[in-house]
Amino acid sequence: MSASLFIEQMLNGIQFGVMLFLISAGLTLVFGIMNLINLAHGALFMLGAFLATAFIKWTNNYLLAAVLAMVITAFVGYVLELLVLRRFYSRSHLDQVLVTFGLILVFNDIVRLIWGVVPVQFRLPQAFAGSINLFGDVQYPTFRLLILAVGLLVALGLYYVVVHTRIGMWIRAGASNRPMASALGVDVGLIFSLVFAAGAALAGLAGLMTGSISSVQVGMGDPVLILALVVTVIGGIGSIRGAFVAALMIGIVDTFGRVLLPPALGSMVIFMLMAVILAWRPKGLFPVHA
Amino acid sequence: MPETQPNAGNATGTLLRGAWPAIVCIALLALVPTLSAMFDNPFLIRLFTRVLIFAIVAVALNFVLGFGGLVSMMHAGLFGVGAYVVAILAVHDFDGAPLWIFPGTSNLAITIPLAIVVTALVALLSGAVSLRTSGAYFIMITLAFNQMLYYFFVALQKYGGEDGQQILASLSFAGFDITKRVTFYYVSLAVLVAVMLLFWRLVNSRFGIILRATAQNERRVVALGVSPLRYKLAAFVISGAITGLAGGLWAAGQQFVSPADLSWIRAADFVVMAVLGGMTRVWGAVLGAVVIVLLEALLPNYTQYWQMPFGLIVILIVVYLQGGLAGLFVRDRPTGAH
Amino acid sequence: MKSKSSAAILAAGVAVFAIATASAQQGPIKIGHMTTTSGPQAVIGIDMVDAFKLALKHSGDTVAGRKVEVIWGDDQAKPDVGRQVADKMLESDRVHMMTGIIFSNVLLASVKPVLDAGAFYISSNAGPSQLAGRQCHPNFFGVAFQNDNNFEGLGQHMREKGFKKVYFLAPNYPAGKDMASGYKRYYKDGLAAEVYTSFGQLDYSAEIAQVRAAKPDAVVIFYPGGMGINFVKQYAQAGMMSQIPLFTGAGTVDQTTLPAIGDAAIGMYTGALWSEFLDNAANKRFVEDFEKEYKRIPSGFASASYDTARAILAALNSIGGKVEDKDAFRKAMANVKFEAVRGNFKFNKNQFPIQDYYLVQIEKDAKGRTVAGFRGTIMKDLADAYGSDCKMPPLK
Amino acid sequence: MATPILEIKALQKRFAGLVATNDLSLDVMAGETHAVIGPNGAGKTTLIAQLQGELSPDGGAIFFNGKNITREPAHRRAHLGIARSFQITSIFPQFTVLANVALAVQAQQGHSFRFFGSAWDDSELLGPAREAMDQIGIAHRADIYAEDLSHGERRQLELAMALAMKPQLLLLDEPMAGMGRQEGQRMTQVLANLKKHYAILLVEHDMDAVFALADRISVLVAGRTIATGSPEEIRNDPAVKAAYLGHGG
Repeated sequence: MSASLFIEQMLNGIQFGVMLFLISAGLTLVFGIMNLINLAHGALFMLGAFLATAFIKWTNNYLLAAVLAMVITAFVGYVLELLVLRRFYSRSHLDQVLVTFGLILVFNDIVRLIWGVVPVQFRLPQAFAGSINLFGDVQYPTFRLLILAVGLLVALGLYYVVVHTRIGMWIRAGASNRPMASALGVDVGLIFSLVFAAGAALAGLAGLMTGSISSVQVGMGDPVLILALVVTVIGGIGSIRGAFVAALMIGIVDTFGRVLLPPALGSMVIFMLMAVILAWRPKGLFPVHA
Repeated sequence: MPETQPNAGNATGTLLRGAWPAIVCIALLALVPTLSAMFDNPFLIRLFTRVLIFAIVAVALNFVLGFGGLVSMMHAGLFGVGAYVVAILAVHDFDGAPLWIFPGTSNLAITIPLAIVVTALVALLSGAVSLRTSGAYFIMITLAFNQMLYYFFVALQKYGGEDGQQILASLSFAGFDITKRVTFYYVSLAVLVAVMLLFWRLVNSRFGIILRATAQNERRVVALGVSPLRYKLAAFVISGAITGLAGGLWAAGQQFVSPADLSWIRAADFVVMAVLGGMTRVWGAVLGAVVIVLLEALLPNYTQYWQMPFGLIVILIVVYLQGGLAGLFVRDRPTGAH
Repeated sequence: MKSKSSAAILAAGVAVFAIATASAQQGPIKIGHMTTTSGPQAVIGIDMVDAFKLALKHSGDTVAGRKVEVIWGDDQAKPDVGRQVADKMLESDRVHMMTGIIFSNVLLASVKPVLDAGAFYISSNAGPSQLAGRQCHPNFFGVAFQNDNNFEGLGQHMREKGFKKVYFLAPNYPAGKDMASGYKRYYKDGLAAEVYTSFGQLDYSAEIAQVRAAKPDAVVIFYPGGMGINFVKQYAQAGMMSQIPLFTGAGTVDQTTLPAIGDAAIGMYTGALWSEFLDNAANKRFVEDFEKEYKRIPSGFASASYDTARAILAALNSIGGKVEDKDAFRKAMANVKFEAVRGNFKFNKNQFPIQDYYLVQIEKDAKGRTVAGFRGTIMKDLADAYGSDCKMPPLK
Repeated sequence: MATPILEIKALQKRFAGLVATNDLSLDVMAGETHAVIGPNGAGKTTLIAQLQGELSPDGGAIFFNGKNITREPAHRRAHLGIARSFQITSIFPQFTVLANVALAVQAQQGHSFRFFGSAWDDSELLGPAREAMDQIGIAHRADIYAEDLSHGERRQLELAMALAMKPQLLLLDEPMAGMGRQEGQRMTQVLANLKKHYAILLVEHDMDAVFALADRISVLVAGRTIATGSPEEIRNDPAVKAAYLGHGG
């Protein structure tokens, strides 16, 4: 492998990793703060992508469509939390897995009822549709650079909000000791609803960013969900920092694994990595103390 | 079958007390071939054979899930290992080519025990690694092992890869042809009953008590002077071995195996069966298997959008029926981590 | 009371099948149509169902005065589900024949009980090499193609056009290897690279970077469904379309995926066994009526499904609808005469088709839709390579 | 009373910079009840956890019957004869009271790899279990599911389980916590009884109980003992008064 190809593949790995981080950020946020395993995260991801395509067609403005799609996905998440998931915070993880598994099936059929089974087109704005020359003869898709930038911004933003703001303090207080936080005058129920909505918005964002480079179709969230779970678990459930490191690690390992290993092994490499890491550190790379 | 506990006036848990739903269920299942002949619908037997084999897996899974608190997402993988052992040996028998130095065989009296042993070994190795973790991490690491097994069989191009492997050799059990539809049905039913009895005994044995106690309060078990890891691992291996047995039966019944048998969706289906059936009873999982297999077979006849009602049913049962379906029949206590 | 409710669950299951059984006497001709109508691959299955329905509608749902009843089934793209649905159709619905399966692995799992039961399987898509060769069977007809066919014409075309260094990518599963061997059979020279990726892959940036570094003359892909959408979009976004031409055989970039790929695919060359612009009367009627009925352009999958239904109906018509006479039906199928929407069509000795192979190019039509523009016939009378392995028992 | 059953030498434990156990030394003689008192956060539960084996110390040593057990895992220590009752009740909620205690008996016997034969009609288990329940006075609740017990009864069950392990040393972590006055008095009664048969390390906030039961008392402040002596000596120790009793403990 030549040096420039190596650099390009490294960039591909990092970009794929950042995309994985976008996909798993909402999942690990909800998991870490509310102790809720939300398999329906993949469904919200799909919803974000479909809404974005619809709004692009309607408004012809990519940015506006992206914002609208995120807002509506957040709202759907908010309603979902209020109607169903709220009562599952205190239930076992197993019950959470089952109920959100049921939600995946329902969401898939709802999206199919609305948009049909034919994959829909995601039109990119002209400025991002092509590629630019990075160095030598390496052309890099402009949109992937945008994904890279958005992913890094989300990572920094989440870090800032959770660690350095008053809202973040309330969130952490609510997560570690609900009654105590309530006693301090924090409306924990509202905080949790908002965090869930924020998680949904992140899922929607990931969906619309990923949808622009892949196919937007019913069930697109299912394979992505597994990847997101792998990232979350390797990073340490609930750790934003862990998710970021794990996502980059998987992105790079997967990219080079696909290129260098025989295909059967290449598809296993992520799962082998996960088994090895969990055997070595049973609570992930950055365990969060409950 | 009740999972008894010592009890003043009646320290001896009788066999039948509280077991009647299981007995009714088995009796009804035993009637299926008769009903099938009555309605002249041989498909009924096939459908319920599927119910029986999945029920064996669900009961075995529930031993670690309901009683051991271990949510395994790799039972589809273990099921597939058992199935492939039977299939691969049958293929070598048909082709006449030895597998390395071993001749192939279509004798289920050899291949099914072998399926059990190989699956138990896989369960032992993967369990030894997985049991280092707990909770959600355990769910995910077993899922990872399931995917590894899945891709392993996809990579086995010699045995059909993604296309799967047809069994063309005619299978027998030490000379007896048990693959005829009705015979095979009753064989499967007998295995299911035997497996239920086995787990009922296990659950109430000293070994089972430690396992159940560990699921409720592992820290206390350690303080009592017991290191739970060995017990969890043993339970995982036993559960895996029985799942391998079911896989072997599956291959014999279908005469076809493919990596799709190991898909993680199937693994989730098994968990759904165990939970919906009711985890605190050995026989609950049988109800779960009946309902899930029938729903999956019947709903698509009514609508293309059958996954929505299926999903809604799952959600409603989880929300409103915490003891699972078994809870409809006997008053029960919820289980789960505390 | 509680034992009653447990009994009720079982009884409900039993009752439904009892009703479904009904009588199987001299009633309608029953065709079991099982395909994938749920999950991500449903787009193909639904195209096939719609085309099949259209063909029946064109014949008024009857043949030779006898009613034709279709029992629809969903295999969910899972072999074991397919096996179960096939069993149900044979034993509960008592179908005379089955059709509709998309995927080779589902077909291989499901076809044995069909043939063992003495029923017919008329394939409208999957055509695994086993069934064309050593395991060919008098009751099995492949109307669509033998899998390798999809890339054979393309191989010949690219050899003629002088592409020397060809880079081939496909998912790592048997159909992917079938396509590669089909391509190589007529391209003759070896491939510069043959890369297999994992099934259902999302991101192809690493593979595309490898392609760019290898500097081939052309890239050939076989990526059905969502994988094709992912690859073609990412290939175009990387600015590769203008650098290294992208080719594919039949069944990758068509009307099941084009609406989602959009402009990214424009200019791409594709091998095909059918095109919406083929100039024959049957095809014009098919495309027009399909668009009228379903508000979209049919895909190649739909065309094969339509041809399958029409072949079945024509064969049945020629024997007066007497489907119970299996020897007669088999003979009628083997010699069936109907106007196929794909143009020339006849069965080979192994009961797989001999047909023409076309080249199409993705372009925009007058209404601004992306379509597969017809560019000409590459091969005449293409037959598959496995027929010589087939010892088909003679017709009675 | 000459030989110590438990000897703790210069024990150290830190949590992320916070010193929980600081050069702590202490012993419990055979047959003695040694109480450890101290304000919240003094490191009492951390000490118990290190003695039981749930936490491992960063430095120092623990000797049990003269044997260094500092690196022994928890389950092995239980077999040597150290039983712990937890500060926050730790029982098996879905088992009956009898089953909870029988489980402790089974654990003590150490024959748990028996796969067949119902454990529930095994007199080897039920006999000793009933005995332990009698000793604590909870035998009449044998068939109640543990999760249905009152708080006081759960604490009693904890004790019964500890006894069923046939221990030589009981580590009791606040056995009276959360109990009403009457329940507390009953528990003191029970403990006074146990005191005759076992060596006990007692952590407790209820000073009446401590002074009634303890042969010796150690006062723990910020992870180290500031005084050890008879109840009388402790009552009159000015340092203790200042550091602890003065705050109205």
